[in-house]
Amino acid sequence: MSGTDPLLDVTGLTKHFPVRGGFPVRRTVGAVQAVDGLDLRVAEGESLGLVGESGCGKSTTGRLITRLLEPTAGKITYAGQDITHASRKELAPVRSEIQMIFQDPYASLNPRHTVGKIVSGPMEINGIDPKGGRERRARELLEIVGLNPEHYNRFPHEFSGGQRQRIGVARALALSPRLVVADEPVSALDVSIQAQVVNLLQTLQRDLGIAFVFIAHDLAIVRHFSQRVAVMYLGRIVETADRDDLYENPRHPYTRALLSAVPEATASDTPPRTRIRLTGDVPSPLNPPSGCRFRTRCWKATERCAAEAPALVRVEGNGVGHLTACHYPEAGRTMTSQAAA
Amino acid sequence: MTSPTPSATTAPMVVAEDAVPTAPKTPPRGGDSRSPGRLAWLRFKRDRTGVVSAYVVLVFFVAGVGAPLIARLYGKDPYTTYGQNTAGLLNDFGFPVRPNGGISGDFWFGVEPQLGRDVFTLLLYGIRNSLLIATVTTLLVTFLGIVVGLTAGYLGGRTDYLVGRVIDILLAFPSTLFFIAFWPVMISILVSPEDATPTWLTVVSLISVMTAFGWAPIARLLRGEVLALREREFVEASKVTGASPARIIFKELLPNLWTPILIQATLALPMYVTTEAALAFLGVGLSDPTPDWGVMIQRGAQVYQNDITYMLFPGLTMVIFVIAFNLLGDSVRDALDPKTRRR
Amino acid sequence: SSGGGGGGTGGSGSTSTAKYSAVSIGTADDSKGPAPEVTGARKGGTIHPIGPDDFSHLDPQRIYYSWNSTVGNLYIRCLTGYKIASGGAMKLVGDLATDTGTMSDDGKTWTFTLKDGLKWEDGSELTVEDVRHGIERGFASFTTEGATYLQSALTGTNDFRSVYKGPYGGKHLSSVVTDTAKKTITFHLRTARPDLNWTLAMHSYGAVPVKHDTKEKYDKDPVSCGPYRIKQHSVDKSLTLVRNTHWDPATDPIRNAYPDSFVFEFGPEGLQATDRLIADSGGDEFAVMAYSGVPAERIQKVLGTADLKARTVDGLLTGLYYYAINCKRITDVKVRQALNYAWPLEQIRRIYGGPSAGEYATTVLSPDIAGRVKFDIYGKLTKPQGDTAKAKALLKEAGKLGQKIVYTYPQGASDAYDKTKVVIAAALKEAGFDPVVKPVESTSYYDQIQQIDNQFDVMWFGWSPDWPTGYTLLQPLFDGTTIANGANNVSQLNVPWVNAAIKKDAVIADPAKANAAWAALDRQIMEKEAPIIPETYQRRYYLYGDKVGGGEFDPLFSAFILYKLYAKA
Amino acid sequence: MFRFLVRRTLGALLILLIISALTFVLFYVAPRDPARAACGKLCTPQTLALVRHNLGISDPLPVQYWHWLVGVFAGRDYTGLGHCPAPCLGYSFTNHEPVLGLITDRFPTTLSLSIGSAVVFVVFGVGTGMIAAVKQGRALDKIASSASLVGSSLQIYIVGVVAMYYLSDEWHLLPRPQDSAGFTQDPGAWFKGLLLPWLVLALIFTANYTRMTRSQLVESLSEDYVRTARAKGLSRRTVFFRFAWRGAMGPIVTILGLDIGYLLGGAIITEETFGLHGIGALSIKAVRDNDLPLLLGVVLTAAAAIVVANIVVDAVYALIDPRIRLA
Amino acid sequence: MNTPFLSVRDLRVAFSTEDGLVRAVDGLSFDLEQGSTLGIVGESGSGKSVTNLAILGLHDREHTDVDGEILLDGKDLLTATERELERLRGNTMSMIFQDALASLSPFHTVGRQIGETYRKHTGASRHEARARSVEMLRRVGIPQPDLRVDDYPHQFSGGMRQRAMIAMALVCDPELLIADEPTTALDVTVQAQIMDLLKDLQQEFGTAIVFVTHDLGVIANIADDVLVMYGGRCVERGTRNQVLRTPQHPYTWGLLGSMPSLDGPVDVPLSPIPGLPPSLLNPPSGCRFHPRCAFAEKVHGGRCATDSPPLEINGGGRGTACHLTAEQRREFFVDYATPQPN
Ligand SMILES: Nc1ncnc2c1ncn2[C@@H]1O[C@H](COP(=O)(O)OP(=O)(O)OP(=O)(O)O)[C@@H](O)[C@H]1O
Ligand SMILES: Nc1ncnc2c1ncn2[C@@H]1O[C@H](COP(=O)(O)OP(=O)(O)OP(=O)(O)O)[C@@H](O)[C@H]1O
Ligand SMILES: [Mg+2]
Ligand SMILES: [Mg+2]
Repeated sequence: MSGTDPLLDVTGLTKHFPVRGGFPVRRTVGAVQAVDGLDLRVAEGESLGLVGESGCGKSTTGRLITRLLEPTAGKITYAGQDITHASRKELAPVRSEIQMIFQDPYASLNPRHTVGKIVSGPMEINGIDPKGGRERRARELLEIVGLNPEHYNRFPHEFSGGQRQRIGVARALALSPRLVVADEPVSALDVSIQAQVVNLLQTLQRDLGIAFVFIAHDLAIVRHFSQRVAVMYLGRIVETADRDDLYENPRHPYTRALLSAVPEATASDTPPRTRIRLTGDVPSPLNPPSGCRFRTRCWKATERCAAEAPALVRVEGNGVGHLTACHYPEAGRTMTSQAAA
Repeated sequence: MTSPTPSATTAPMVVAEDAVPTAPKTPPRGGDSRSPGRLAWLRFKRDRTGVVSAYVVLVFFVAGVGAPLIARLYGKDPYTTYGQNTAGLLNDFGFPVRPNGGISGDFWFGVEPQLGRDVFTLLLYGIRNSLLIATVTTLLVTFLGIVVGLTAGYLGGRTDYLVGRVIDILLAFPSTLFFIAFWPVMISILVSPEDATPTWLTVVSLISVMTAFGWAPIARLLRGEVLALREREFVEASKVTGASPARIIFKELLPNLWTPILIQATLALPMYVTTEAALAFLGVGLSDPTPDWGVMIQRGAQVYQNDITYMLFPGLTMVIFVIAFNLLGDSVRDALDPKTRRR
Repeated sequence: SSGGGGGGTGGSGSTSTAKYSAVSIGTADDSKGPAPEVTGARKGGTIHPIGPDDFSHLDPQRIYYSWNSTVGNLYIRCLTGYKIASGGAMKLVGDLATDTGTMSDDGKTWTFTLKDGLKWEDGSELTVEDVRHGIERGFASFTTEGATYLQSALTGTNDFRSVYKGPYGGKHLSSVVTDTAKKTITFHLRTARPDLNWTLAMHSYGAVPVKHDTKEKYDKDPVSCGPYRIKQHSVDKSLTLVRNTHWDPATDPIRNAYPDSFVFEFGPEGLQATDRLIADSGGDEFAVMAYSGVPAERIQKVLGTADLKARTVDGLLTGLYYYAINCKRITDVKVRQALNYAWPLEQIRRIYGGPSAGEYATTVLSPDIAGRVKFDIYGKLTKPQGDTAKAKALLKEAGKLGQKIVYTYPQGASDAYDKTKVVIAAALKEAGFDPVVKPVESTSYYDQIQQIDNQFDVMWFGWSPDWPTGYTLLQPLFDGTTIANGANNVSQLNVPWVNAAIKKDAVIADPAKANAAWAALDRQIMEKEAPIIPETYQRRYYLYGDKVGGGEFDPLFSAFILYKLYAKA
Repeated sequence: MFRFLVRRTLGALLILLIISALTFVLFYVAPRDPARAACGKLCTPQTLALVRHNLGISDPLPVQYWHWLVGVFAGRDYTGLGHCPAPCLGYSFTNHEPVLGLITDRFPTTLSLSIGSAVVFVVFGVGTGMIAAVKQGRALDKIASSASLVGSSLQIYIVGVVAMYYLSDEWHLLPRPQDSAGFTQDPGAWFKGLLLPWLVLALIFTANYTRMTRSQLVESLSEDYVRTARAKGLSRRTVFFRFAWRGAMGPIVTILGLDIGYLLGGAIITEETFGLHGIGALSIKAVRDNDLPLLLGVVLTAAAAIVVANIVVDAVYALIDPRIRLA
Repeated sequence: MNTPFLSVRDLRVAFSTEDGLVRAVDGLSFDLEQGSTLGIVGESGSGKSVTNLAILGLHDREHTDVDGEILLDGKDLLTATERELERLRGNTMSMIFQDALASLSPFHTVGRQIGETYRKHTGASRHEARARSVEMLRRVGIPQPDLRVDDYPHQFSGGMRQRAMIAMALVCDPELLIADEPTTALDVTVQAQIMDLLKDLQQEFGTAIVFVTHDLGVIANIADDVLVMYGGRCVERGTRNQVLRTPQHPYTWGLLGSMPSLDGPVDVPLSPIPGLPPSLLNPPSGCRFHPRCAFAEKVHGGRCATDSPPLEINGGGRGTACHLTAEQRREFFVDYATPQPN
């Protein structure tokens, strides 16, 4: 993605949640290092998938980008404009361009508002008066996301999960965003419904040229949706690459382990994948391991890993734009190619 | 209050609002849209106890509001000391001459001992005044509680801390004691010594003091609710579209708090009726000649050995009112919050 | 010398129990012990008086109110005291003194001689030094609650503490002289006080042992020279008195001492105490109501039930309940008279409980005052419901129709006043006044109405005399020279002729003449100035338990005469 | 736990400090003069000034408050009455007893009243609540629920008075309330004397507990972990008490703690009704007598009871629910 | 062959609610042999959990109608008394729930919750029970079990909680283990760990497992036989290979088609099942899937909307409930399996 200016450029993004304690006077005694020195770029119209285990900081990243949270350090540049510490007022013009879709289709819609109010609310807040009025536009949006425009006056509880997620999408679209951060938009949905929503988002991305930061923990869905993928582990990005590059040539041990753990609905006579079983749990972000954060669960870890945090760089054997943060990257054979072989 | 009336803190804990009833698997039927409020209303209408209680409560409010009219039709007023003016109603000791507290065609509920006023109109006006005080206090308390609780809960940080401490202090302050110690003083400061204390001022000051102590529990409860609610994604969704804090508080959060608010209000109103009565027992609040439910009950508790009728009417009506209102509150809660439904 | 007899029967006469005590001064013989036996009395047992409040003070010099004096009677003795006959006739006799004293110098010098055999509870002898010590303590900085008549008379000033600071500086008061035999004590007064022997019966002038004076702390544990001593005191809960074995009945013409002990219980309000005594069980058979009587709510029940009624004693409270008219604000006598006419005594009394609650008052002097003469200038006995027509006419005559009247009463003290205000306001309105009812919270009531620039026109008030002569009512209430913030001349009547008459009458040495003079002044004041609206001479009923005997109403302190009670077997 | 206690205690002290200051100021805003009562019937301005001085109320307000505060922490000397050791709440204006002594003297009654009635209303309230929850929707549930409602709508000054009249005076079923016998001196008399107040007070509180217990139990009975417990083959009884009740307990204990806190602050109406000598009666006396030191004392007692109850509730909650961390 | 270990015959579960009767399970039958695993898949609300609860008899008896037969080792559980069930639960048959945090009591230590079951069924002493808890925790792979045994559930991570649940379920060496979506909420890495664990344990003890999930990938990994549920009914069943490789029911096709995979083409959209899951209050007539079925018109005479297709059993427990003919199925499946650009 070099050459063109990215739509979103995040460098060194850090979020530490202070932990208060102490005695007898309370003070900050530590910090949950939810996100720690994160670099990301999203080009116009591109979809970046962000995957990682629970608690690795994906949502926090999403909230930082949409400025729901104040970054502790780092820089967020949107369309050339530094929005790292922009106030609500300063943010106003950008607000409409960066939108968000949430994980929980139940919690993300105000149960006391009608669908129409939910969808037209953003326009009202931003003083947008589309031709034909807000209601017409809202009905249009409902249609775009595959809902009956007559549902305008209904309440969210009258809809199923998938339909609700569509309402959430319609709301995000109401401001004609250029960038949408989707925080696990389908994890709460049934498989059959999941596919409906993924398809919808994909269509939107293509037709409207919206750039996506697509957060998920399901590697298969990310593969399906994103052109580029970043793998997060404990607040840091351990590997990022173009989709095919990443899935076929994962270099970071963690990426590999993650991929190998995905159960696949193939019947038993296909050759089993090389399984890598990670042991133990993700360490606490309150007190992350020194050096490489993955080293406690890594089968290749050495003393160097404890001493020195590996930089996210293009290691030998990586394609263009494929960056890996590992001292001992895996050899570039993939499991999928192995499986296919 | 240290009075054994159910205080706000002893009110049953309100379960955090679950405004997301299980999604009906049916696709919405065409035509009418069922808002959460409408659904609650439909549920409420099906609850027979609730409906009956609602009617009983309504009767009380109608009686209160229509007291002057009813009194006019009935042909008496609650101020004239009939027993004092007309011979043969009160005996030498100031008690009604006729049996059953002097009940007669003229005096349906009998005659008040000593002053000899008409109990029926006295009770009507007493209910009117008590309900007025309780209702206004409830409204104010709820309003203040909402504003403070929501703001503190949403803004968090220093504001929240400060409000939290004020609430702590208010809750720790022995309010009954405060009432009896300082309420009369307040009155005497407010009124020029040459003028009669206007009844409205008594009422207003009574309401203000009850409000001053009353908002704290509600604010604390709502603050907690807001803390939980503001983590909900729809609040973030609203923020992402650039909504101002005020908009979030009042347009996004408030509509979701009507359930706990309503529940608190239905608990609060009968509580203020009884609180007002309890204060009357301690000699704080309205006094003769202004009719007051609580004062009547207190008086009834003193003369019951000679005139049990005089205790019965105000006492029974209050028991009925409180029960009906509590049942109504239960039904309202059930309707709004089907999860904790009593089957 | 003898005081005038009490007035005749007053009131509507509807109560058969109406009886007024006669007041007189006894002889030296009357002053000899022991006190006459109560018929049927038996020694032993315990009496349980029940009252709402604890005694505020036990230190004699800090006792003023009758409530405290009811118990003070049991352990405090003064130079003089009242010997009360069955039926209520009172005689002033020598208590510590052999007689009621010798006056000389036209009332400026008084001499008393102590009896023999007087002892403190530890067996030490009670001397005239102890009597003087009690009087000197009245000057101390902490005895602010007590009476001040003697102090003023001795120093000639109301600010007596600037003259003498009490006995603790090691100096004695030069105007009180004791002899070397420690038997006689002589008072040299600056102003003549022909009734000093009455004054000295006040517990404020009780004896205190020089050796055992603990100053402020004496209030907690006073030393007894009476028939009982304090054994245990749990503030606001209970007070136990037991026999003082060193008390010699032969020295005491006043007190009997039948029960072995008295155990006071504090807390129950009048209603509760009444209900307990009605129930008469669980130990309450030995109980008596101390000080707070049967409330209006139970009067009908008590008087209507024969065996309950048999267990009551009753009597009129000393003094007078009245409504003070602020003469500074209501300057027109006609208006004051109109108020007197209009006042609805009957309605008020019905709220108090009807005829049993007392008798309509028409005079300033109450029936138990020596020499009191009854009159009814404003026709209150014939028209107790108020003569609003006459009042209106007077008001019209004065051109004051629609006159605003700010009426005040203590709120929170008793429900009754909350009710009487209703009938008062109604009556005033009918008489052409514009009544404004302005209750004052009871804890600050006296503060507020005793301000000379207060804004009230009519104020509920009551006054009980400190001894039964006219002086103790008329002087504090109507002497214009006493007007000050906090003073008792709440009417703020300041009329030269009244002031002069009071001054003159106060020094009449002959009690009979003095009594007649006071009675005449009473009538004149009511007729010409109408500074107050007399309300009632209140009657109080007390219940006693089934096993209590000797119940008598104390005409002076308006409670049971504790020392005459006995416990039945 | 230790840290929690220390921190909360400090917080509590601060609250009490503020409340005392507030009471002080409010008291002086009032146009009352506590000196009047001690000035006698024949009060002169000189005497009044003397009394003011004696009572220590002639100083400016902040100075008075300062003296009072110092007294609390360091003790204080009173002329004539001697030294009052810390914590000194001063001497009552009216009877010159040390306020602390008056309060500790009254406290046993209040404590007996509170704890005794708490025992009754917890036993009855929780018992009927449990029955109602188990018999959800059946007749027994309805009876328990509506009986509790009637209870909660009664007023203590009516029920108390009527109960006293009929139960004690007329029918002699229960002894008349009295509190002269301490628990330590004569447990029998203590019990008999307080039985009626306990029952009446409990009658009014029971309702709350019935309803709370019921609703909490209904809720916790539908918890997943209760289902798990049944899936493990545990008997219904075990499941009910060890799991469901355990889950329902927290909020009930919270309310109980706060109720006891309020009661310990003095049940004014109850004590008035039954003529008991607890903190409540003392409060009334303090107010009626304009007795500032005593008023401060009872206000602080009541506030402290509530504040301490809060701390205890939080601590107990943490014991019941291991998920709660105290800090 | 003798009778199967667990045999569910024509199970019907209906809830009476205010809105009417909810037929959550409607004529479900299946068998399970000792030592084998039955995977049940289906969308949310298809009746999976209700089936499981009915087997353990944990449904609310007052508002639930349960019909049919559930034979465990020949004994009918539906007619068993509560006493008998108590003896079986946690002992012969046990259950793992989806939401481990909510399903573990927050008030008791993990060790106690595990040991409790053991004590109840073996009468072991407190001490023995604790030792057993430690052992179980060790066996499910919790590090330092002797320390963690005294921890409360909230002190465990999600994966550890699920393991603790498993330890609890297995403490009495049950013969039947019902696992209701035990891994759905977990990360893939943890999910893999848990599934390995279950497989190991099954191998060791020969437990029969009913494994409920809506993830076909998980099914592929663990199940021997698969049962596909839709709207409270079984629409298809067979061995894992049969169902996953040659699915016969359009619904199964839909499930497979809507799952993205790690291989396969990427630039084509997924093929979701249109529409919404059926209402059980007002289920569609005939085949419950017909409103969402792309092939309903292909059936002669529109029978899909009127007749409920029976579960045709064609040998070896293989069965499908669909009106399509065998040829049609083969034909359409090929169509379906080749994704079409949208
Ligand atoms: N407001 C907060 N205060 C303190 N810690 C927080 C806060 N929000 C998140 N964290 C912590 O930051 C870390 C990252 O959280 P985040 O929600 O970003 O994870 P995630 O990758 O989105 O996980 P999941 O897949 O479970 O949604 C977690 O350890 C979380 O506990
Ligand atoms: N107690 C009940 N009362 C009424 N309806 C119920 C009850 N329990 C379950 N249901 C209904 O039965 C149907 C089947 O529920 P069940 O829990 O078995 O679904 P499931 O297949 O386990 O779904 P999921 O994958 O979401 O766990 C649902 O429609 C549910 O709403
Ligand atoms: Mg997240
Ligand atoms: Mg389920």
